[in-house]
Amino acid sequence: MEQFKGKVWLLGDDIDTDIIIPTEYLALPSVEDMKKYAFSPLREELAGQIEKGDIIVAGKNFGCGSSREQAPEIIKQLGVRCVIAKSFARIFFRNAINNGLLLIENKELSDDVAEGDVITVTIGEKIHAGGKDYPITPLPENLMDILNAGGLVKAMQARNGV
Amino acid sequence: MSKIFKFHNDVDTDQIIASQYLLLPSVEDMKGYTFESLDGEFARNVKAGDIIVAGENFGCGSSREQAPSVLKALGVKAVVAKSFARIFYRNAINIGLPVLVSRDFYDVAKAGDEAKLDLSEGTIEADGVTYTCTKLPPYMQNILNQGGLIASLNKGEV
Amino acid sequence: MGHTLIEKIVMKNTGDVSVSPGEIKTVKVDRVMIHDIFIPFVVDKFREMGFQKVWDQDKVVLIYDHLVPTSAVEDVRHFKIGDAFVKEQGLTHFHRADGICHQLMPEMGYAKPGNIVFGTDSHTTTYGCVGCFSSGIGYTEMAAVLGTGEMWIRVPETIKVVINGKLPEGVYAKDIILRLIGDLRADGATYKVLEFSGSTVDEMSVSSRMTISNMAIEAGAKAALFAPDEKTCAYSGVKMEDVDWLYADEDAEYCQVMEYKAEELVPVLACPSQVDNIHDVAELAGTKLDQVFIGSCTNGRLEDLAVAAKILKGKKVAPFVKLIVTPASRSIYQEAVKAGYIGILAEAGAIVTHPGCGLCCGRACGILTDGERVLATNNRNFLGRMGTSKVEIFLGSPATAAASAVAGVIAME
Amino acid sequence: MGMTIGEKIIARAAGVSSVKPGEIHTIDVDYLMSNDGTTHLTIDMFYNQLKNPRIADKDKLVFIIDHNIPAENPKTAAAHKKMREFAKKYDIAFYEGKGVCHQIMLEDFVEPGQFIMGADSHTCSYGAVGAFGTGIGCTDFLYAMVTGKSWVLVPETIRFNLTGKLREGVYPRDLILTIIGDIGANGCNYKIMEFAGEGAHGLSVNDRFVLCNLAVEAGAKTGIVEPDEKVVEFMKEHGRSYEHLYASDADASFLQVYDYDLSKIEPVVAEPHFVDNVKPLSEVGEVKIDEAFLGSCNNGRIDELRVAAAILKGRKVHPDVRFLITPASNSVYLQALEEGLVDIFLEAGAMMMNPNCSVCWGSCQGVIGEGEVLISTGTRNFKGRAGHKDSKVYLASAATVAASAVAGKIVGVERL
Repeated sequence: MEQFKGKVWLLGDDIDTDIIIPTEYLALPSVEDMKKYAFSPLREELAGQIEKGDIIVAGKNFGCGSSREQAPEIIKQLGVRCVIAKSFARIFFRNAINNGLLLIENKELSDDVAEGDVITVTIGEKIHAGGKDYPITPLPENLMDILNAGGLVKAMQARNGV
Repeated sequence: MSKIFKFHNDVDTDQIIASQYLLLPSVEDMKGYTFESLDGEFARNVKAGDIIVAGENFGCGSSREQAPSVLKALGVKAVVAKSFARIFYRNAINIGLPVLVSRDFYDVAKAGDEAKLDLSEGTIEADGVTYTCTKLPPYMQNILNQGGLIASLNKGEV
Repeated sequence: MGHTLIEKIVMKNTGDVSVSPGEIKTVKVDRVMIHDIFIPFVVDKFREMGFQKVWDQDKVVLIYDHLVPTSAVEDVRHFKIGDAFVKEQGLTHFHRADGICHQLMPEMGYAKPGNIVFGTDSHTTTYGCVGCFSSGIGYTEMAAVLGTGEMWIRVPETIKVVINGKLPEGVYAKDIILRLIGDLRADGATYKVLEFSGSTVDEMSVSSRMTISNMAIEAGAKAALFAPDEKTCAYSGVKMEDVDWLYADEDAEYCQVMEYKAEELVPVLACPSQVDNIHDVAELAGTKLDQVFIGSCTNGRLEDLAVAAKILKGKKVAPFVKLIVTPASRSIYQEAVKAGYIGILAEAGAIVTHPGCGLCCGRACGILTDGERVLATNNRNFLGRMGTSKVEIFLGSPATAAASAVAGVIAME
Repeated sequence: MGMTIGEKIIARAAGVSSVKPGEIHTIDVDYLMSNDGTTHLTIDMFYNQLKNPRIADKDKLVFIIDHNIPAENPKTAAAHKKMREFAKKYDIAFYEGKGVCHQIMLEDFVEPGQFIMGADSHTCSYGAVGAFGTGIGCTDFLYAMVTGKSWVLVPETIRFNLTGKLREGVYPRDLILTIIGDIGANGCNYKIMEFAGEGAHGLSVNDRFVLCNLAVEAGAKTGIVEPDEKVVEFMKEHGRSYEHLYASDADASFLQVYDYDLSKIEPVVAEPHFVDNVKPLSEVGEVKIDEAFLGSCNNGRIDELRVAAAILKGRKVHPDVRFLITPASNSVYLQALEEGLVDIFLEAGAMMMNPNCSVCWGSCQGVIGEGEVLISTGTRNFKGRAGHKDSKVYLASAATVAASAVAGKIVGVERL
């Protein structure tokens, strides 16, 4: 199983899509233009601090709010390897999978880790943090198909023979 | 010596500073957008002490004082034009931005060339020729000499 | 074993004799809605996926509402891309400036009882007010639906919400849904459907039901459903016998049942900066306000404007307080003009804007700054939604909003 | 030596018996009006640059939020907040979202013979009721706010003798655009435009406002129509004084006199990018439009809304066009509601906007994008005025704008 390490950015409960990317910036021409405003209502500096391979760990209901797909796209573009949260809001979850952004649901991790901790994720199996293992529940098959195809666009391209 | 930035006739206040920037918190925030629609590089290229040369009716349009203010904030030493629109002219004097009227200089001025401006004499010299600008009425010259209207107001205060 | 409303809609669509929560099903989509903010992204993804033509022109609705009116030069790019897509695909269901998408979808009959509809907006749950299974999706997913006409779904569990009795004076549908969200919390219904029933619900207008279904997403719900009745049929222009299959069985299985007595409900507000942070209006009375907003797909309908007009008649908005009123659609605006509500509101000093998302979507029409406080009738009070993160947003009913506008502080009708 | 109307108003404001062009006088200002375009800067200067910040007479001040209302971003909201708090602190007459400043001044404040300064160039409009209104910057405003006084260089007066009547389908807007086209954008720089003659007296106060409002587009310090019975009527209706009705003396001296026969005026259009770039409507070729705008302090009153409603009734706005209709004030809006005009506009598919400066100001509601074309009843068509720097604005009458909105291209009513 694929394994990776990453530095933790710790966020709270109910991180909504207006926090991930405020509406004000949604009409900017590209996700690239928007990404520097990610999380700005909550932590203005955060977008600039996140480095490739980092991991966001959050509380419950991550991504609640609007259907704006820029939210998972921006997180992916910032280089975030995966988001681990107690739970995810429905539309965000779907959008993230469609964009090939890995999401892991775990009820305990966010209470145990601190910001800056380095944790290890073994996909489909476990998270290793602070000397402890946290098991990962596998995703339903149809979602794994989309993730494995590299997102919904790629899956559709395969369907359309592009 | 001052570098010349040259503009045409009827440069209006929307060209000097467009309305979408006027409600920014301060003139400092606005100045980077000066002449955006006419010369997107102007705000970056202009240096303190440079001058603007223009044709007729410079600064026509709105009463926005942001227009002379951004020029002053960018360090523009003076505007020399064939004629000025009324409100711009008055605003410029009020904030202490020298505005000089010369009917002849526009036709000889070349963008990018250097000129020598003598504000006390009201003269401008380029290519060895000196042009004399129209004198301000003493009342306005007095405001300008004091550094603008606010300075003149403060002077009388205790 | 009986079935819930959502299960019956899915069964009708797929032809299955029975479905149960947790199953993954592929459904045929009856209508899709795309709005101006996301049209460029949908078109991009649609092409990238290799599609040429939408699966059915009649089933696609394009609505400009978030960027109406434009407030930045870049906004127009969205219109240009949308206009070109409309022409290229021969779309006929297209609205340039007729109101908010979620109002127009049921109002224009694009979303009808028993339909399955997806939209590129989280408040797509609104159409459950007429017994339509509707939910929000992202633009990539929308592009795939445009090409295929299909969508996979996980059949959701259902939470049954029963409300019986007569609402006290001054308590409205908005107070019910806010209370419910407060009780469920912001994620209490994630992946689930809220199914509403009871005598209070039966008595409610379709508009009031719309207020409730609109906000179901704020508890994380996938959909919010009301079984169709005569009022629904009249509103949606369908016959009762065509939708008589759509009811919840007595022995349907629910993951949770919540019961409310209407008489016990009071006017409430969602306080900064979460929709589930619910407090009684009485508790907050006297809190100073800078602005009041009546509008949005939650509460910008005729009955909302009527309540506001009743309260504001012969009164004036408090000095130094702004009241902004944004009707939810063109036809609501027209009806409100004819009924005299708009005249009353304007006379009282309200700023009446053209129908659109207005302040709720945070792009124009009343943005605020540090230290300001607004009471609004819309659906979200997230940090930074209406300006800077130092703006405090309270959500309440149009009655509370109107009474507070007059008082200049939070006040009850 | 006799005086012109403008000279008489200056003399009164200066407290002297007579003035001559070229003299500089210190005057008492009757009203000082400032809007959200610059007030935040004025307030900053008030607090940060004055040795002794104070207000000479708060009853002479009027603050009006009309340009970006409701606010479209937090910076605008902050500018508004600053203005609101200042007005509250100093008990200044304050309007927010009630309409375009000049329309509010006409409805609630201006009296004949007054000298009014406003931090907005279209303050020149108040000559519609025989007052002297002129635009100033925020430093001038601040000086006058603190001292109650200002200085004025007495301008020369250019007289426009108007005869005859405008033909059916031709409007004062066509007249003033024609005049500006003839004399040029600086044709009256530093001057007073004085309108008189039976043609002027035939015009309503509304129509006179249209003329005076655009005086600044010819560079003028102000525009004044010789006040008469119609002005008296207007003042009576609004419960205000009409004590100082001035007319130019028979021996007053004018720098220049123009004669215009109103019956000869035809519908015109000012093409991009200047107000004096005026052409007969009949000579404007095929110009497709993206947006149309009816409104502004120039042309957003009930008269213009009626003209547009008559054209739009039973017709639909072209499907490709965004048509914004913005009443000049809340009272205009209320009147339009009462007359059923709002319903006609909504039925036709137009956008019914809240009273404000709207796209005439081009930084808030209805801004146009790259390469787009707007036909407008606004005051200016400068490059980029309505949005993107590579967009175009055509100016025309309410009738032409309404007809064009229906046709999707610039046309007169007769071509519908």
